Amino acid sequence: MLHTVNKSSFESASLKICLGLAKSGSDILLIEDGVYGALAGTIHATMLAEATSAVSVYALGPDLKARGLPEDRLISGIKVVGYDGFVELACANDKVQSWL
Amino acid sequence: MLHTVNKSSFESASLKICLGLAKSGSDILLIEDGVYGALAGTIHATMLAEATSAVSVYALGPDLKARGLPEDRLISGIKVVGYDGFVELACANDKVQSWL
Amino acid sequence: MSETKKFMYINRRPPYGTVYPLEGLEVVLIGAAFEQDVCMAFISDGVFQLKQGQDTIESGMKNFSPTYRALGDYEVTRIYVERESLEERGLTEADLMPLTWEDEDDDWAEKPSIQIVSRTQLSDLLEEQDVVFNF
Amino acid sequence: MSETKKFMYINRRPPYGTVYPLEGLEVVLIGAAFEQDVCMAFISDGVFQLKQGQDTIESGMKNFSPTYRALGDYEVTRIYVERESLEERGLTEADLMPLTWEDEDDDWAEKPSIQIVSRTQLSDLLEEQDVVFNF
Amino acid sequence: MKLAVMVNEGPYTHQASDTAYNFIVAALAAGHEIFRVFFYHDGVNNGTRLSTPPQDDRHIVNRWSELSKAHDLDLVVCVAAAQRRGIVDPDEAKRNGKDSDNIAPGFRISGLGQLIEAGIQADRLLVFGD
Amino acid sequence: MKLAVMVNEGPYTHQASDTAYNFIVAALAAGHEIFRVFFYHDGVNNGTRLSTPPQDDRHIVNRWSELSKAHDLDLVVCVAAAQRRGIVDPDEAKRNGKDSDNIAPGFRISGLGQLIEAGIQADRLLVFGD
Repeated sequence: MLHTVNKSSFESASLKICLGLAKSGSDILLIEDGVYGALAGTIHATMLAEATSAVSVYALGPDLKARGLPEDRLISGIKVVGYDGFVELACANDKVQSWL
Repeated sequence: MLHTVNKSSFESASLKICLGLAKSGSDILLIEDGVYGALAGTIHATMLAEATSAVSVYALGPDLKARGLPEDRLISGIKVVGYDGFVELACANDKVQSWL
Repeated sequence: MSETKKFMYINRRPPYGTVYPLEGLEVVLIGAAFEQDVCMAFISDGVFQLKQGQDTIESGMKNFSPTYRALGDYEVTRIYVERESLEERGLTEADLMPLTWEDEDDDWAEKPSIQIVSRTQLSDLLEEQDVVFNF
Repeated sequence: MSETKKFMYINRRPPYGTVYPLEGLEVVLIGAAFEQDVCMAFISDGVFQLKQGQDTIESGMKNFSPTYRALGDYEVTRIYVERESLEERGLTEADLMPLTWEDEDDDWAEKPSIQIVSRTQLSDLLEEQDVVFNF
Repeated sequence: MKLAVMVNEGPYTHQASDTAYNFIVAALAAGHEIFRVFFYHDGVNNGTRLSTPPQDDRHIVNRWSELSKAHDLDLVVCVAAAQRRGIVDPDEAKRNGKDSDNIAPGFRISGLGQLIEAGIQADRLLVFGD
Repeated sequence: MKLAVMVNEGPYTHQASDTAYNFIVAALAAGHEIFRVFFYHDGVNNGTRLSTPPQDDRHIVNRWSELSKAHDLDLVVCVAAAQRRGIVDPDEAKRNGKDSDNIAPGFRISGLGQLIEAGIQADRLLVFGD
């Protein structure tokens, strides 16, 4: 199952709620303002860093670039994908849940 | 100065940000989904209850009623006002800041 | 359309502040005509949608809470409410509107639709679905 | 309109996810023509609006970040950024676009517009204003 | 007192438009003057006459039009925000080569300067949004 | 694969409409079928032909119309959500006594059943919103 999160973890509970319900083995894709959750060194980074042992976390590259977030600033273990990778993740998983 | 907060404290950082910037003696009015912040016995109730010693906290009655929140469920010290009270608060303070 | 899929409608937002809960409910009611395997989940601030005693007269908005009581007639009989979300908000099941459905296989006995489930149970239920809507 | 009022534009949202930052900036630029006493504050996710290196080509949106560099020409010379908001997000001043203005009273010397202030200082500044906009 | 109001969200989708309306009604009842209501961001969507809400619900657009008529309210829709979102009056339709317009009675389209002016002229500015 | 997409926010105001568009372009490039794009909530505002964004910005409505034409995309605007927000086609205008319509080329107005059907028929449903 693919979960997408499109809100900043600093302003919204979406990422936290997603992590609370995502099962081990799930894929999580951060898009739009959700990509701020991928930043290393923030007060929320531990929450996501700890989750990466149980789930695979991805961040949408075009949204990182729009916001000026280079890959070397991300929590280690987060994979960056493009829209094509987003499509692949949607197809590879049996369903997609958008945490808006 | 009157601060208004219209978001649920469970979903949004608005109330926390407002409390972080509101000076002692300010008025804070909870409106729309912000009125959930007035509920007693929640995981966030302490944050607002502690603030009531420094700031005056109000909640909009029509928004409480719409959401089925009776006054006896609110954090003690929170005053309930109607739209007329909202107007009075706006006029009694030198300016209004909406934390959206 | 002979397939039957498992549909879950997740409700995560409080009522009235936005139109999402009301328009979400409209999807559930229309969807009922398609005879799929349907359930609803109320989590986070979505649990406030089921709060008893909503009265919108003073705010001038439309009180759509009575519509939840009609869900049983639309054969939406499984309504999951996350226990942790209730607790975080200082609510108990007694704060919620009693929602029921009539079981035609049991002499039309009236049965409760709301099931309080843990976050772990809800996570399992979510995994079983084919299609998930989020309002 | 002979009065001069103190206007503060508070920016609390990240760029691109919503149009508020872009449309908020349009208000500031138009407002500059009214010769009021203007400042901007960037708090919470609003600090991300000033992040260096924004590149929207792949996402197809309009990159409006160069507009911040024009603020000095519009005589918006006081841009407050909350230190705590930067720290919570793992950012430092070096992550922000350098914004400057030219001081005509000082032989057009180029001076920095951004001032990093504490939450307490910002709270004091907020209290001094006459009109506060929030985008 | 002289009050100005800014509405930043469309009707129905967010409660902002309802709260602004109820606030203004209460302010008028208390004898205050409403200097202007400025619609920005999605707030411009309050100004379309093509809205037809369900009959058992409030008609937000008509409510604004009627309040404007009853109290001579100045309802200003921001032109830049309106162009993005497709709210046009006959002049704007002509200027942008559109074959129809959709502005509701009582609303007028103007620039952001009207908002700044409201901030300067009014004793208080209240912002309703999301 | 057969994909269905739901768009719940209007153009510009939220990025949802951009992300949905970019996702669909990538899915088509990868050879997938787009069963339907369903516009709900403020998403219905993607379907107004009266939008005129600044010239240096993308034209979101036209982009949808052009993609629909190029790939025979089924762009469905929910009738109930559209009535609340003032998005109408000629039929709806007549039915609701409106003097004009504003639907953009390539979009059609229909009921929520089209969304449920998309959920049933498509292999995946993707929701973009706020």
